Amino acid sequence: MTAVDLPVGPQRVERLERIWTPRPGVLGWLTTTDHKRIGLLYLFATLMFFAAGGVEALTMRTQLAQANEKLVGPGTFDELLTMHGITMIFLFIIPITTGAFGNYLVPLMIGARDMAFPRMNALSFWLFLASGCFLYAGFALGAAPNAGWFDYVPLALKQYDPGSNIDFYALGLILNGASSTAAAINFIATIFKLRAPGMSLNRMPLFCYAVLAVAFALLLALPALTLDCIFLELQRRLGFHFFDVAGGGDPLLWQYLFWIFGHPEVYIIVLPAFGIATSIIPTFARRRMVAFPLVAMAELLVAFIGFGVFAHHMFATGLATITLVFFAAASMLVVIPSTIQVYAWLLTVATGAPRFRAPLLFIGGFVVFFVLGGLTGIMFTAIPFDQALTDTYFVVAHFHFIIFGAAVFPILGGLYYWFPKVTGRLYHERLAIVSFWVTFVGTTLTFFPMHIVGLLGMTRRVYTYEPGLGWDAYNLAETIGGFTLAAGLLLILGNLVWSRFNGEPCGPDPFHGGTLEWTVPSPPPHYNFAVIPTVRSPYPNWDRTDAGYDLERGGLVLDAGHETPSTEVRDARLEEILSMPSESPWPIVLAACVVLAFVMLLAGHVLITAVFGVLGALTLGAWHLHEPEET
Amino acid sequence: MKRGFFQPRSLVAGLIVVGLAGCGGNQDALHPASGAERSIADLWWVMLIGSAIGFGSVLFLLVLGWRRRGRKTSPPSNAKLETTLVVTLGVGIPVVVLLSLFVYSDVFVMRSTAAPTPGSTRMTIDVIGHDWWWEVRYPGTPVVTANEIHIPVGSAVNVVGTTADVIHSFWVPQLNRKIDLIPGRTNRVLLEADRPGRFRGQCSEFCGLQHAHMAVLVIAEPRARFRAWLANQEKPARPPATGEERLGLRLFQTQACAGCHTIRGTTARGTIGPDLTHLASRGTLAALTLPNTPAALRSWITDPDHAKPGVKMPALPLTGSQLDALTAYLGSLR
Amino acid sequence: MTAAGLPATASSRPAGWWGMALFITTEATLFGAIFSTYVYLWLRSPRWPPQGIAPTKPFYPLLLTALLVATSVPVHGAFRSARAGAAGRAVALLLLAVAVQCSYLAGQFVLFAHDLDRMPPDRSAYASTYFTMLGTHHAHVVAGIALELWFALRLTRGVNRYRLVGLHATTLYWDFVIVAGLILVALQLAPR
Amino acid sequence: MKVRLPSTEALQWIGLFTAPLAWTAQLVLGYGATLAACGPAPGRFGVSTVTWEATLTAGAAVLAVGGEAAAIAAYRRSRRDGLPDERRRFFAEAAMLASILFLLAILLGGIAATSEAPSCRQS
Repeated sequence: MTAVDLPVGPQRVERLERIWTPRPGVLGWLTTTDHKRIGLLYLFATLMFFAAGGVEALTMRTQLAQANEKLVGPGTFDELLTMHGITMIFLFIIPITTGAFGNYLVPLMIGARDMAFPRMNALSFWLFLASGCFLYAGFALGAAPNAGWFDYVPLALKQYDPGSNIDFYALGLILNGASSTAAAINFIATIFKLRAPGMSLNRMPLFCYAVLAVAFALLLALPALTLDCIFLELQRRLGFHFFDVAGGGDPLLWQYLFWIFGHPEVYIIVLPAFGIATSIIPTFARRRMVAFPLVAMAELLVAFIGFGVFAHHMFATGLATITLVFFAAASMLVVIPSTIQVYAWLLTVATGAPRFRAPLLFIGGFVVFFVLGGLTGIMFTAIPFDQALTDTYFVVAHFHFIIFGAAVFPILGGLYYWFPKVTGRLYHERLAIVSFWVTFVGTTLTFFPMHIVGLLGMTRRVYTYEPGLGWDAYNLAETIGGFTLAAGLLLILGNLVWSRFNGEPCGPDPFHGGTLEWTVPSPPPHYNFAVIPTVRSPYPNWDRTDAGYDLERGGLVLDAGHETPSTEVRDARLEEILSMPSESPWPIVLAACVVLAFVMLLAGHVLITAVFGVLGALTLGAWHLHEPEET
Repeated sequence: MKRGFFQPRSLVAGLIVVGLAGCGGNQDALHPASGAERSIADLWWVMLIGSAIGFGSVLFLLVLGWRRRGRKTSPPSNAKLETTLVVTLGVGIPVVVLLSLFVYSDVFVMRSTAAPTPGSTRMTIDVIGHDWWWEVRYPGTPVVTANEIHIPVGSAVNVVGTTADVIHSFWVPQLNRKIDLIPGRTNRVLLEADRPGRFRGQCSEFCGLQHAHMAVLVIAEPRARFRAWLANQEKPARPPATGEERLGLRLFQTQACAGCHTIRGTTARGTIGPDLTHLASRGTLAALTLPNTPAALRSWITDPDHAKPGVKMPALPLTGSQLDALTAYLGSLR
Repeated sequence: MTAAGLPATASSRPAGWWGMALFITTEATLFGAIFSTYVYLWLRSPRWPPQGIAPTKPFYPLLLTALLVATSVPVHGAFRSARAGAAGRAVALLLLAVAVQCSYLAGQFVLFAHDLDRMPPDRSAYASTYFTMLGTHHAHVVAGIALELWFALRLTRGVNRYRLVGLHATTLYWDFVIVAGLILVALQLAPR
Repeated sequence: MKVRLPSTEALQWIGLFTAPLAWTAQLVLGYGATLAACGPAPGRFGVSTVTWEATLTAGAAVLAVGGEAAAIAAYRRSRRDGLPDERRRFFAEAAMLASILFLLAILLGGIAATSEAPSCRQS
C-alpha cells in the first residue's frame, strides 16, 4: 500500500502540527501528556522491570538446578521469589498491557487524539514508576518483601517478619494500585466518550473490549488489595487486630481479601493478551473475527465471572464443603468464555487465508500454552485434585503456562505486530521466526516438566530440595529451558533494536490490518488523525477499500486548538468538541510528592508525610488552575 | 493390592509423561497407598485423557489453519454456520464435559477424600505445625513425637491439624490430599494406608526461611508392630546407663537444651522444640533434614544453622567431650 | 469552534462525569470491602461487640447522619445555580454546605475521641474495624469538603464548562459520601 | 389489561445485565448465609441455610430467565439496518447466550449448595 493521502490541505496539517508538536528535549518527555509518548515510557520502564524479574527467575532456577545447591541462601531466595512475582505481575504484565499497549493503541484504534484525561494518564505512569522504584528500593536496602507475592498472614505480621520488608510490600502495592486505578478510570472514560463518530459499541475493536474489561476488573478488584494492605499496615504499625485470632481477627480474612483481588487479577493479566490475539488473528487470517459478538461478550464475561471464583484458591483451608462446591461451580463457568474465544480464534485462522508471519506464530504459541494452562486450570476446579496438588510445582506450571505462555506470548507477538506502526520500520522477519521457535522451545522446556515434579510431590517456594525424590533431572531441564527462554527473549530484543535503525521503511499499513491505527502514517503524527474518521464497521480500514467507504468524509479536522471530539456512549453520536489539556509539569510533581509521602510513612515520620501530603494537595490545585478551555 | 477401578495408566503414561509414574520418590501423588489417594490419582488420569482429547481438537484446528497457509484470499464466510460451530465447540460440549466432571469429582471423589468427622475413626492423631517441624501427639497416651508419624496399616486415622505459629500445610502425597494448618482453626484429614510403607510428606504452605526443610514421614506398619512402637513410646525416657550418658543428661538439663525440649522422666520440660524422649527411635533429625546418626547429631548440635539456616535452635558453646557426652545420651534415648 | 453536524444541545454525560462515576465505583468497592470485613468478623465472633464493650449509643450518630444527609440540598442547589449561570448563589450555597459539613465533622470527631477512650483499637478486632470504617468515611467527608471549597473558590471567578463539569462531579461524589454514611451508621448501630 | 413491554433499548440492557447480577446476588448472599450458619453463633439472624439457599436460587433463576426473555425480545425487535438496531442485535445476541450460562451457574451452584446446606462439614 502507498502512504495514505492526507485529504486536508497542507496548511491545515501544518497548523495541526504546530498545535500538537510537543516541547523538545527531556523536559518534553517529563511533562508529556501525549498518549503515545506515555505508552513508550511505559514500554521502556516495564521492559526494565521485566529484565529484573527475569534475572530473579534465572537466579532461582540456577539455585534449583540441582539438589542442595548453595548459590543463594533461603533469605535471599525468599526475597527473589517474592520480588519475581510482584515484578512480573504488578511491574511488568499489567503496566505493559494496559500502560504501554493500551495507551499507545486505544486512542489510535478508536479514532481519538488522546486519552480522556491526558494529565491523569501522565500521573498514572509516574506513580507506576515510583511504585516500582519504591519496591526495588527495598531490595537495594536488603529489605525486599519476602513472604511470597500473596503475603499470607501471620507470616507477614511483625511477629514473624520484623523488618520493613513487608512494609515495602504493603505501601508499594497501595501506590501501584493508585496508579492502576487512575489508568483504569482513564481507559473506560476514553473508550466510552472519545470514540470516533459512528463507532458504536458493536463496532469497537475487540482489543478495546479487552482493555475495557480489564479496566473494570481493575476498578472492582484493586480496592480489596488496597484495603488488605491498609489492614496489614495498621496491624503491623499500630497494633490493630484484623488477622490475629487472639484479638478476635482471622488469618483467613487476609486470604479472602487478597483473592477477591487476586483471582480477577489473573484475568486482568490474560485479557489484554486476548485483545492482542483478536487484533493479530484477523489481520493475518485475512478475514473478520468469527462470532464477533460472542467474542466481545466472552471478554467481558471472563472479567466478570472472575470475581466469583476467588475461593478456589482456598480449597485446602478447611472451608465448609458447601462453600467449596459453590465456588467450584463458578470456577467451571468461567471456563466457557475462554473456550468460546479459543474456538473462535482457531476457526478464524482455519477458515481464512492465513499468513504465518511472526506475530501469528506467537499467537499460535499463545493458543497452545493457553489451552494447556486452561486444561490444568479446569483440573483445579475438581476440588479433591486441587486439594492434592495446590501449592506444588503443578500449580507453578499451570500459572506460568497462563502468565508466560498465554499473557507474554501475545505481548511478544504484539511487539512485532505494532513495531512498524510505532517506528515506521519493519522488523527482520526471518530472525523473528527463529526467535519465536527459541522462545517456544524454551518456554515448554522450562514449564512443562514442572507439572511432573508437582505430581511427584515437589512443593512450591522451596529454596532447595533433597536428591533421590525423582525431581533432579526435571529441575535441571527446567533450568536449561529457562536459559533457552532468556536467549529467545534476547533475540527478540536484538531484532527490534536492530530493526529500529536498519529495518525497511514500511508505510502506514504493512500487514493490511482492519482497525483504525493502520489508516494513519507510521509513526503516527502527534495529532494521530488529520481528519477524525467516521466509522461504519468493526474493520473500518478494510471496509474503506472493500466498500468504497471514505473514512474522512466526516470532515472533522479540528485545527482550532488542542481538540478531540466526544461522542455518546452507546452509538457514538457526535456530541461536542473537547479542548484537551496540553503538557503539564504537575503530574510528575504530584507523583513525586506522593512517593515521598510514602517513603516518609515507611520511615515512620508521620509529620513529614503530612507535609508531603499537603504539598501534593497544593500541586493538585496548581494542576487544575490551568483549565484547558482558557488556552 | 487392590487396584482402582479406573487404571488407564498403562495407556497414557508412556505416551505423554515419559516415566512419570515409574520414577522412584516416595512423595509421588500418583503412587497411591490409600483408597482416598487412589481416587485422586484416578481423577487425574481421567482428566488427563479428557485434556488430551480437548488439546487434540485444538491442535487439529491449528494444523488445519497451517495447511491453508497457501490460500490467496479467504473464501466467503457463512456467519450462521461459524456461530453455530463456536457455540457447539465452545459452549455445548464444554458444558456437558464440565457438568460430568463436577458430578464425578466434586460429588463422588470428594466423598472419599472428605475430612473425617470427629469420632468417626478409631484413632486420632494431633499434628501441630511449628516453624519448621511437626509435633505429633497421640491423644489418650502420653506419646509426643516429632516429624515421624506411625500409623497402623488398614485402619482409618483422623489427623487433626493445628499450628503453633504461622500457616503450614500438611500433605503426604501418597496417602491423601493436603490440609492447611491455620491459627484459630482445626482442620482434619484422613490417613488410611492400605499397605505398609514409609510415605514422605512436606509442608506445602510457604512458612518462611526453612519451608524447604519441613518434611514429615508417615510410617505405616502392621498393627502388631505399631502397638509395639506405641508401647515403647509411652514409656518415659530410658535413664542414662553410663557415666558419659549421665554427664550428657546433666548437660542437657543445665545448658539451654531443657528450655526448649522435653525429655519425659527428666526435668527437661521445654515446649518450644521437639520432644526428645525417644529421639534415638527416629530415623532423622530436623524434620528429615539430616539422618539420625551420631555424627549428624553432633554437627547439628554444634551448628544447627549450617544444615538449616535460620532455624530457631541456637548453637551451643560445648567442648568436644561435652558434645560426646550429650550425643551419647541423646543417642541412647531409644 | 463550530463543527458542521454538531448538535446544538450537547451532551449526555461528559467525560468528566464518567471519570467521577468510575472513581466512585472503585471507592464504593473499597467501602464494600470494609463493610464486608466488619460483617465477616462479626459472623466469626461469638459476641459482637465483644465482652466488655457496650454497643454504641444511637442518638448522636443518627443526629449527625441526618445533618450529613441534609447537606445534599445545598450541594445540588449550588450545581443548579452554577448551571443557570448564577455563580454568586452557587458559591453561597457551597459555603453553606461546607459550614454544615464541618460541624458534622466536628461532632464526629468528638464521638470518635470518646469511642477511642471507651474501646482502644489495639484491643479488639471489633474496635479495629469500627475505627477503620469510621476513619475512612471521615477522610472521604474531608475530601468532599475540600472539593466544595475548591469549586467555591473557582466559581468566584465565574462559571465555565470545566468548573461546571467539576461541580457536577462533586455533587455526584457527595451523594456517594452520603450513601456510604447511611450504610456506615446502620452497621455502626446494628450490633446490639 | 394489556401489559406494556419496556422499550427495545431498555429490553436490550435488561437482557444484558439481569442474569449476571442475579448470579452475583446469589453468590454473595448465599455465601453470607453459609458464613452465618457455620460461624460460632449459628442462628443468630434466624437464618435457616436451606431455606435461604433455595429461595436465593429460585429468585436468581427466575431473574435469569427474565433476562433471557428480555434479550430474545430485544433481538426480535431490532431488525432494521444501521444504528441503533445493529448495536441492539449485537448485545442481545451476546445476552441470549450469557443469560443461559448464568442460569446454568445459578442452578448448579444452587443445587449443590442446597444439598450440602444442612451440614457445615469440611471436606
